[in-house]
Amino acid sequence: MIRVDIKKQIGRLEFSLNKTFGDGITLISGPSGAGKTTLLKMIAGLIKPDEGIIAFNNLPWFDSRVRINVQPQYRKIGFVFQDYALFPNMSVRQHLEYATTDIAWIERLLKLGRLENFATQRPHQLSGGQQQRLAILRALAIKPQLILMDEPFSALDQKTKTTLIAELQIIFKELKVPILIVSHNPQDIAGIYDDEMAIE
Amino acid sequence: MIRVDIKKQIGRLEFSLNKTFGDGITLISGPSGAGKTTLLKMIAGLIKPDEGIIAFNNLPWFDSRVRINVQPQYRKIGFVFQDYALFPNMSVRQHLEYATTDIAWIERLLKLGRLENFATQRPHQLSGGQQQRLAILRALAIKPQLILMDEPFSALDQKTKTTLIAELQIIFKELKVPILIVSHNPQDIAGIYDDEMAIE
Amino acid sequence: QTLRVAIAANLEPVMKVMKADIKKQTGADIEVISGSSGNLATQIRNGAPFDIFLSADTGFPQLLQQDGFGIQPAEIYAQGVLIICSKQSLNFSNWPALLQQNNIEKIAIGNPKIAPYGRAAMEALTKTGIYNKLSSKFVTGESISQVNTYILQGAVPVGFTTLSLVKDPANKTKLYYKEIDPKLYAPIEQSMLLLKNARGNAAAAKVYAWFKSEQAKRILKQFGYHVN
Amino acid sequence: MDLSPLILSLKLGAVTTLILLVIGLPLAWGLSGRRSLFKLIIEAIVTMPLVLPPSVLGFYLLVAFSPEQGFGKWLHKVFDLQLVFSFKGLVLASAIYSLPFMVSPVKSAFQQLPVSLAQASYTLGKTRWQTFWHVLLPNIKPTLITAAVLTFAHTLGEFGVVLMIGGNIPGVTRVASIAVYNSVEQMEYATANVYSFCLLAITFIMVLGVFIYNKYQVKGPLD
Amino acid sequence: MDLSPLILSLKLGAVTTLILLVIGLPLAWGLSGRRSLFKLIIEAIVTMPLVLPPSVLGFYLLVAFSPEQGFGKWLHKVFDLQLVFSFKGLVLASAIYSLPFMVSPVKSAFQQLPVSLAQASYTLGKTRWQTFWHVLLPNIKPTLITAAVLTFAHTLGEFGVVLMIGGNIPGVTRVASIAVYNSVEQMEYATANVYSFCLLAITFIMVLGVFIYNKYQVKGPLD
Ligand SMILES: Nc1ncnc2c1ncn2[C@@H]1O[C@H](COP(=O)(O)OP(=O)(O)OP(=O)(O)O)[C@@H](O)[C@H]1O
Ligand SMILES: Nc1ncnc2c1ncn2[C@@H]1O[C@H](COP(=O)(O)OP(=O)(O)OP(=O)(O)O)[C@@H](O)[C@H]1O
Ligand code: MOO
Ligand SMILES: [Mg+2]
Ligand SMILES: [Mg+2]
Repeated sequence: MIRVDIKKQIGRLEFSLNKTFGDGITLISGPSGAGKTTLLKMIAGLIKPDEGIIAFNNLPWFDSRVRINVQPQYRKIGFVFQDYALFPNMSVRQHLEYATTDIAWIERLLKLGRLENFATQRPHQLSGGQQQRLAILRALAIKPQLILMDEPFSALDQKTKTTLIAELQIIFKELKVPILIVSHNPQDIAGIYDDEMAIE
Repeated sequence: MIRVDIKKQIGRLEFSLNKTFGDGITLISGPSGAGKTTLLKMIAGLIKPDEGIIAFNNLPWFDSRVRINVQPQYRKIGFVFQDYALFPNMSVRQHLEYATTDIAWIERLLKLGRLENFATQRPHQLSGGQQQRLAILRALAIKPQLILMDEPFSALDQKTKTTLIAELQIIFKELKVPILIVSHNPQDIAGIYDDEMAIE
Repeated sequence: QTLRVAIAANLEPVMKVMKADIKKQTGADIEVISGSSGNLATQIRNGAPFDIFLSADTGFPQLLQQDGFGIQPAEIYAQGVLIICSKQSLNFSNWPALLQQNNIEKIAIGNPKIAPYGRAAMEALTKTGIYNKLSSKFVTGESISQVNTYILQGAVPVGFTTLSLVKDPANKTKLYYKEIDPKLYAPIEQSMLLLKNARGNAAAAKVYAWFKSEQAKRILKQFGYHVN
Repeated sequence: MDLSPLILSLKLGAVTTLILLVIGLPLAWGLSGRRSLFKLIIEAIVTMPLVLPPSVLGFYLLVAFSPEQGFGKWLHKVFDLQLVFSFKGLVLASAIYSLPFMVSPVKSAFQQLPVSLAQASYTLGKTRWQTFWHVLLPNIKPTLITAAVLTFAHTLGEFGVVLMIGGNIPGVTRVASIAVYNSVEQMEYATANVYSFCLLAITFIMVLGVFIYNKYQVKGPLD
Repeated sequence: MDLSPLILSLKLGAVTTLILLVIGLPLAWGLSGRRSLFKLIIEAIVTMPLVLPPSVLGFYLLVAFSPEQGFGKWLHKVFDLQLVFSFKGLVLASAIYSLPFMVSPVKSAFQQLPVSLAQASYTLGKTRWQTFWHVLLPNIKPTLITAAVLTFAHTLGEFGVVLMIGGNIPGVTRVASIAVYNSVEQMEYATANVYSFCLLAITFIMVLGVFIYNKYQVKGPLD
C-alpha cells in the first residue's frame, strides 16, 4: 500500500495528487504531458516533490515537513522507464545479472520476455520491442516491493503483448505488491487491473 | 510508388521482401523483432540491403547489381524513428526550422502536434508523447516524397492520437505520397489505410 | 635594430651591469640570450639569429669559427674563476673531505659536456681523486645559473659555480665560498665570437669592440674575473 | 616590467587553438566514423605528437628546419621562410604538439553520440557538413570547450619545444614559460613571481568563465 | 647505449597514470554532477596545473620542497623524504601536472551520459559506487582510455618540470625527454635519434594497440 499526497510545479503545470494505491494493479491514464512520468519518478525518489508526503506501508519515503527523503536505492522499486534507460554497455543477460544473483529467476525472466536467443546482445542490437521487454525484465529482476511501469507495452505487437501480460500476471500474483501502470491503451490490461486513476 | 525487392541477413534472421507500395497508407505489421525497423531503414538508405532493388517512381535508389546506392539525403523521406532520434541541442521550433524554412508550414505543424506552448523546450524537457509528436512533425517538415513512420503513435493517449491522426490525414491527402506506417495497433489507423502488409 | 648577444650563463650577473654601459658608450640596444655555452653553440649551428657569442670557454667559439659561423677568429675576453659555494656556513678549508661527509647529500655542478664551469668542476674533483666516490651525489644543472638556483634555493647544500655569483651586488643571500685552487683545473679561458649574422653590421662590430675596452675589463674585474 | 612574453604566450595559445579548431574538428569527426586501416593509421599519426617528448619533437623540427641544411635551407632560400627561432616556427610546433589534445577528446565524444542523430539529419536532406555543424558539434559542446581549453593551456605551457627551436629571443620567441625559467636562472625571483601570477590570473579567469558558461547551459526545472 | 632514461620515462608514465586513475576518476565523477560554487572552485583548482607552464610549476616545487627550508625541511626531517632530485618528486610533479588531462575529458564524458542511466541503476538498489563502476565508467570507456593515454603521454613528454627539479641524475631523474635534450645540446645527434626512435616505437605500438582494441569493441552487423 502506498499513499501519495504531493504537489509539484513542472514548468507551467501545477501537479498535485492525493491518493492511496493498494496491492494489485492500478491503471494510470491521462493525456500526454499530464505528469504521469513525473509522478512515477517522484514515487521512485528520482524527482523531489515540492511538498507533501509519500508513505509506503505507513513508512515515510518522503515528507517535506520533516525533510525525510529516502534514497531511491532503499525504496526497492521495479521501474520500467518510458524510454527504457537500458545500459548500453551490458548485454541482455548482464542487465539481469546486474540486478539479481538469482540465476533461476534470470532464466525464468528471459523466457518470459522471449529473449533467450538474444541474451548476449546489447541494447543497440535489439529491436524496439525487444528493448522494451528487457526494460520490463530488469525491473522485475530485483523482486521489487512496488512496481512502476511507464507505458510498458507501447512497442509490442498484439500477440507478444497478450502472452507477455498473461505471464506477467502470474508473477504479479506471486509478488503481491502494488503495481502502477501508466498506459494509454487500457484495453491492454483490460480485466486484470484492480483500480484506475485518471490524471487531469 | 515504391518497389522493394531486397534481401538482408540480420544476425540469425534472413530478411527478404518483394513488394510494391503505392500512394496512400500501407500498414506494416509483424511480431517484435521481425525486421520492420530494419526494412524502413533500408528504404531510407540508412542500412544497406545485401542484395536487391529499391526503386522510387521507377528511379533506382538501390540496385546491388549495378552498385547504385542513393544517399539518404537525396531520397527526401520523412522518417519517424521508433526511438525518435531527436536532437538534444535543439528546441522544438529549432527542430522544425532545421528541416524547413517555410514558417507558415512550421506554425501549422506546431499546431497540429499541439506543441505551440512547448516551442522553446528541448527534448529532455518534453514528456514521452510530446517527444513522439515532435518526431512526427520533424518528418513532415521537409514535405517528403515518401513517409516512413516507425510506431509513430505508441506513446500517445487515445484522444490525442485520434485528433492527431484525423489532422494528419488531411496533410497526407495534400502530399499524395506513399506512406508506410509500422504499427502493432492496426485499430489506430483502422479505416484509413489503403493497403496492409504483414512481415513474417 | 637591436643586437642579440648570446652569453654563457656565468655572465648573467655581469651583463646586467654591462648593458647600461654598452648603451651609453655605443648607443646600441642589446638583447641578451643566456644559456650554457654548449647549448648556445648548438643553437647557433642551427640558425639562431645571434650577433655576438660570449662563451665560457674557447673550444665552442673556435669550433664555430672553423665551421664558418664566425666573421673573425675568436678572442679571449676574460678568465673565469671556479668556486665551491653554499648557503650554509660550511668549512671549506678541506673541501674534498667535506664533500665526502654523509650530511652532504647532494652536490650541484654544471653539465660538464655543455657548461665549461661544470667541466672545470669535474676536473678539480677528478684531480683530487674523489670524483668517482661522489658520483651518486651529483646533481647536474643545465647551465651554471641553474646550479646557482639550486644553491640559492637550498635545494643542494653545496655546489661548484662561478665567482661572479658571490661578487654580484644584486644578490642579497649570504653565501659561503672558497675559490678552487687554479692548479686543479684547466684555466677557464672565456672567448667571444662575432657571428656571421652580424656581417656588415657596424653596431655589432662596435659592441664587440666594447667588450675589449678598459671599461669592460673594469666591470669584469669587479665580478672576480681575471683580465689581462 | 616586460610584458611581451605574456602577450607572446597568449598570442601563441590563441593562434594555435584557432588553427587546431579549424583542422582538428573535421579530423576528429572523420576519425570517429567507421573503422578502416587507413583511418587507424591517420589516427596513429595524429597521436604521435602526444607520445613525443617536446625535446624530441623540437629536435626533429630543428633538424628539419635548420636553415643550414636540407629542407630548412630550401625553405629559407626559396621562400625566405625560417621556421627555427621564429614565431611562425613556434606556431607550427605548437600546432603539431597540441593536435592530439584537440582531436582525441573530440573524437571520443563523437563516438559517444548515438548514430541515429546523424541519420535523422541525413533523412532531412542535410549534407554531412550541415549535420556536423548543426547536430553533431552542438551536442558535444562541453567536450569541445574542454578540448579547446586543454589545447590553449597546453600551448601556454609549452616549454621544451620552444627551448629547443625558439632560441629565447625577446619579443619573438621568448614566451612566458621561458621568461619564467630565465628569471629564475637570473635570480630575479620577483619577476618570475609576477609572470607566474599574471599567467595564472589571466588563464584562471578564462577557465572559470568557460566553466560557468558550460554549467549554466539551459537546464529545465526537473534536471 | 644507456637505456635507463627510456625505462625511467616509461616507469614515470605508468606510475603517474595509475595514481591519476585512482584519484582522477572519482574526482571527475564528482565534478560532473550538479553545479555548486564549491565544485566550481575545486574544478578551477584541478585545472590550475593546466595553465601553469612547467617551468613555473617546477620553480614553485623547488622552493616548496627544498630540503633546507620550510616544508621541505620538515618533510626531510620527519619522513626522511626528499622531493627534489628524486623519482618520488618527479611522480608528485607529474601527477599534479597531468591531473587535468585525466579529469577534464572524463568529466565531460560523464556529463554527456543521459541521467536516466544512473537513475535506472539506483532503482535497482545499487549504490552510487556500484553505479559508477558498472554503469557509468563502462559507458565512457573510449574517453577513459583516451584520457589515460593522454595522461601517460603527457607525462612521458614532461620536460620543463623535470629540468627544474630533476637534477639530471642518471637512473633516478634523467628521463628520456631530458636525455634527448642533452644529446642534442652536446650535438650527439645519433644518440638523440636512438632515444627518440625508441620512445616513438614503444609508445606508437602501445597507442596503436589501444586504438585497435577500442575500435574492435563488440559491434553488430547493422552498425
Ligand atoms: N525537464 C523538464 N523541463 C521542463 N518541463 C518539463 C521537463 N520534463 C517534463 N516537463 C513537462 O512536464 C509535463 C509533464 O511531463 P511528463 O513527462 O510527466 O508527462 P506524461 O504525463 O508522462 O506525458 P506522456 O504521456 O506524453 O509521456 C510536460 O508538459 C512536459 O513538457
Ligand atoms: N545492430 C544489430 N545487431 C544484431 N542484431 C540486430 C541489430 N539490430 C537489430 N537486430 C536484430 O534484428 C532483428 C530485427 O530488428 P528490427 O529492429 O528490424 O525489428 P522490428 O521488426 O522493428 O521489431 P520491433 O517491433 O520490436 O521494433 C531483431 O531480432 C534484432 O534483435
Ligand atoms: O657559464 Mo656556463 O657555459 O653555464 O659554464
Ligand atoms: Mg510520460
Ligand atoms: Mg522496430
